[in-house]
Amino acid sequence: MAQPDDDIALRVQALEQALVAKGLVDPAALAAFVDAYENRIGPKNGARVVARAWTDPAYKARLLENGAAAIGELGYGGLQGENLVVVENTADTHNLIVCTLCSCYPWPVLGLPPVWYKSPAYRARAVKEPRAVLKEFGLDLPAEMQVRVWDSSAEIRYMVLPRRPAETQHLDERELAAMVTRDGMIGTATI
Amino acid sequence: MAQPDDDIALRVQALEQALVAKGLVDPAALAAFVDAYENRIGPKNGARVVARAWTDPAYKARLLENGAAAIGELGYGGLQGENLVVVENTADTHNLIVCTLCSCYPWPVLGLPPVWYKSPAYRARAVKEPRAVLKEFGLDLPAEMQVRVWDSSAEIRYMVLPRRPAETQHLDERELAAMVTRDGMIGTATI
Amino acid sequence: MNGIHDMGGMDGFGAVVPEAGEPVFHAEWEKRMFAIAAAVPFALPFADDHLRREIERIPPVVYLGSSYYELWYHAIMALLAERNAFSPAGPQGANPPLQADAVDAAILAGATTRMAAPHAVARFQPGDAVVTRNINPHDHTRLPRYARGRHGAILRNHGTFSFADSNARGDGPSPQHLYAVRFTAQELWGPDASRRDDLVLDLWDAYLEPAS
Amino acid sequence: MNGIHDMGGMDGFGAVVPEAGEPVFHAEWEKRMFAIAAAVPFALPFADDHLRREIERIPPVVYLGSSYYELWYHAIMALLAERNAFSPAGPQGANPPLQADAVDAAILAGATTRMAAPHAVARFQPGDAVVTRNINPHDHTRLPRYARGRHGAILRNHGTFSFADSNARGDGPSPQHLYAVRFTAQELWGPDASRRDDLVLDLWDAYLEPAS
Repeated sequence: MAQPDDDIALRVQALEQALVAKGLVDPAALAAFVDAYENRIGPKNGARVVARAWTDPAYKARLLENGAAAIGELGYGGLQGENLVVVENTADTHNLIVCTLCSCYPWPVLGLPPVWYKSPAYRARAVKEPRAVLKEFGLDLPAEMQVRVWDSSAEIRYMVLPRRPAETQHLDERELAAMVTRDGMIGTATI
Repeated sequence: MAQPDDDIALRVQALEQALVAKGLVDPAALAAFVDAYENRIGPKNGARVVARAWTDPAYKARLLENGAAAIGELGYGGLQGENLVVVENTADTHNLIVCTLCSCYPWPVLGLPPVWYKSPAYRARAVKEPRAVLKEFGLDLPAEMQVRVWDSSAEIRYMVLPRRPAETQHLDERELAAMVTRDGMIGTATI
Repeated sequence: MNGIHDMGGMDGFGAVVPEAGEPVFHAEWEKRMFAIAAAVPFALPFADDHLRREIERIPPVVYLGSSYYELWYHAIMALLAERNAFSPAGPQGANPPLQADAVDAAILAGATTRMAAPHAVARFQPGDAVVTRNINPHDHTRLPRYARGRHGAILRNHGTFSFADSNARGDGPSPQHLYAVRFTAQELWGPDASRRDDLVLDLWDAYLEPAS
Repeated sequence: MNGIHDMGGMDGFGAVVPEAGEPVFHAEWEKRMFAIAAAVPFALPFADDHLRREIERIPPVVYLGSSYYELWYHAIMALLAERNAFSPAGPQGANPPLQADAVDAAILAGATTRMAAPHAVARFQPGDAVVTRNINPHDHTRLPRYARGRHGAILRNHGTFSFADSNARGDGPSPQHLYAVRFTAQELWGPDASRRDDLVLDLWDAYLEPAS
């Protein structure tokens, strides 16, 4: 397994050098992109959005009305989230996000997607047998709950607004945000 | 490229030895199967069937009515041809055989299929863009001719009866058979 | 199952490239693998439906990276494992191996899947308009994805045959009528396809519904 | 195109397996490849539609055997070749490279594909019954195979967006209305699917016809 990895590493290095030589990229800008997505843009952003929506009904209404604008209020937005739609889990409906044709994902709120989200297994199966996939994530939904899958294969990026857990009245927004997982905002977990 | 080949060669050898040890196959029987399909059962059989149909109208009628029975008259039949249907090319219609789900093929008359017939490219494309595939075989059919594709994915095996070329009245059945190609009986050639 | 084997209508595989010389076999192991697949069912009966089921279970990246006889190797191994062929107690209920002098007769006898089915009703007659069902079973089926939920017409009734879907999943042959069904190229591939061309696919009764 | 990338509804890929620890990147080259793909379009403009078109052209066996950033490598190389980026005369019409201190602002600005389209007519309203067209283009499309020729209902009009099919094949953005369209699970996957579940797919106006 080491061989192909080494090979692609060399080829990417050569590509970067050629692009720099041609004046098409600045190595420092590459480092800035990596830093942004490795250290700042990730599911913590989405968790803050969710906690705000749980604690501020007016914000929640704005979030469901125009997701992109509402995450902008918290300073998030841009690449792969320009047209964000937030879909709400309810007592009756559980939402699940996938992109079958590639791996579209709401970067500003969730960061870069995990490997499994990009895997053929998830892309192939989430649309046809979402309940079987959810079971593998430990989520066995009752038959009377509707599962709605969002195949975000075009220009909209989706994020799930999970249901606020019971008995969390005593928690503040920051404590609530700490409860929210990335999988909860994809739909492969309830929170 | 040698490595995987050597590997499968070893594994097949081991499999054969295990099967012999368990009394499930006789090595001499394996050799007999190979001999039959390498040396006797091949497109020459189909060519004889075609030439007979071209020269004997009553045989042709029987061939189109019940392909399996008619090839049996010439001593052919059995495995992968138990239910053979022969389809006739006409001035209006050109036929093409494929099996998209695996590589079903009329063994008694054509022998074992060539590699390209089993390839993803042929299986994927013959049903959707038969004319483009035929062009790659050098066959550019006029737009006014109908192309009918037979996807033989179930229990029937198909063979094409090509059109007898013009100006072959002087040829006898054996000479005609020598003109018939395997591709003509698949439909990727006219004869 | 909607596996990689169900590739009718896919793009991306490039040109169809005939090979030079086209030998029947390319190596000694291909000969032996072919013959093993031909001979084993005489000792340990299995149907093509079972071989295909196992071929279809091969992971897509292995499937696409393998030659045809390599796929047969994987499938035969799976079938042999299923029958415990290599366990110390050996396989149960095996017949004696086919002998060399019986091979030609065995080839000529074949192994038809045509079966009498006195209770099977032919729901369709030649000329009838039909629509294929949109089924997506996890198990083996011979209704390809490109022909699901599509309108066609019965061209011919081939008679009654063992039903691959049932047989492959171990529920017995359950024979039923098999029809040649004609579809226009435009019905299958849309308005950019030729208006003149068509396609014929053999489909079992259970795959079809009457079209209004 | 009906490439291997269009895998919605396929079987055979096994279980969904989350990896331990889930690092954002797994190697230095993944970081650089991601950043190259993010940075290059500021110098040599291309749209995601073009990147996707090139990813989809990767042969299936390579596609399935590659990690996601390897696919990006192949696609970026193809786009750079198309623009003659590495020819002696260099690429034509390139902008200066994005500077490090402009990266955060560039990320936040994004690159929306939403476009005004004063002449685009919304043929459908929320609640309208529609049927997807059965198109099978050789080029890039965002209408997956599993949703062709299927009946659904308009859930929402997202507004007008650059049309991926047109943009990817170099015919310009041709913006048109994009709708969220709801399909029942049974419509997509047949009677064995849940009667309760459904799926929403974003589809451009050109993919849809009114359903009677």
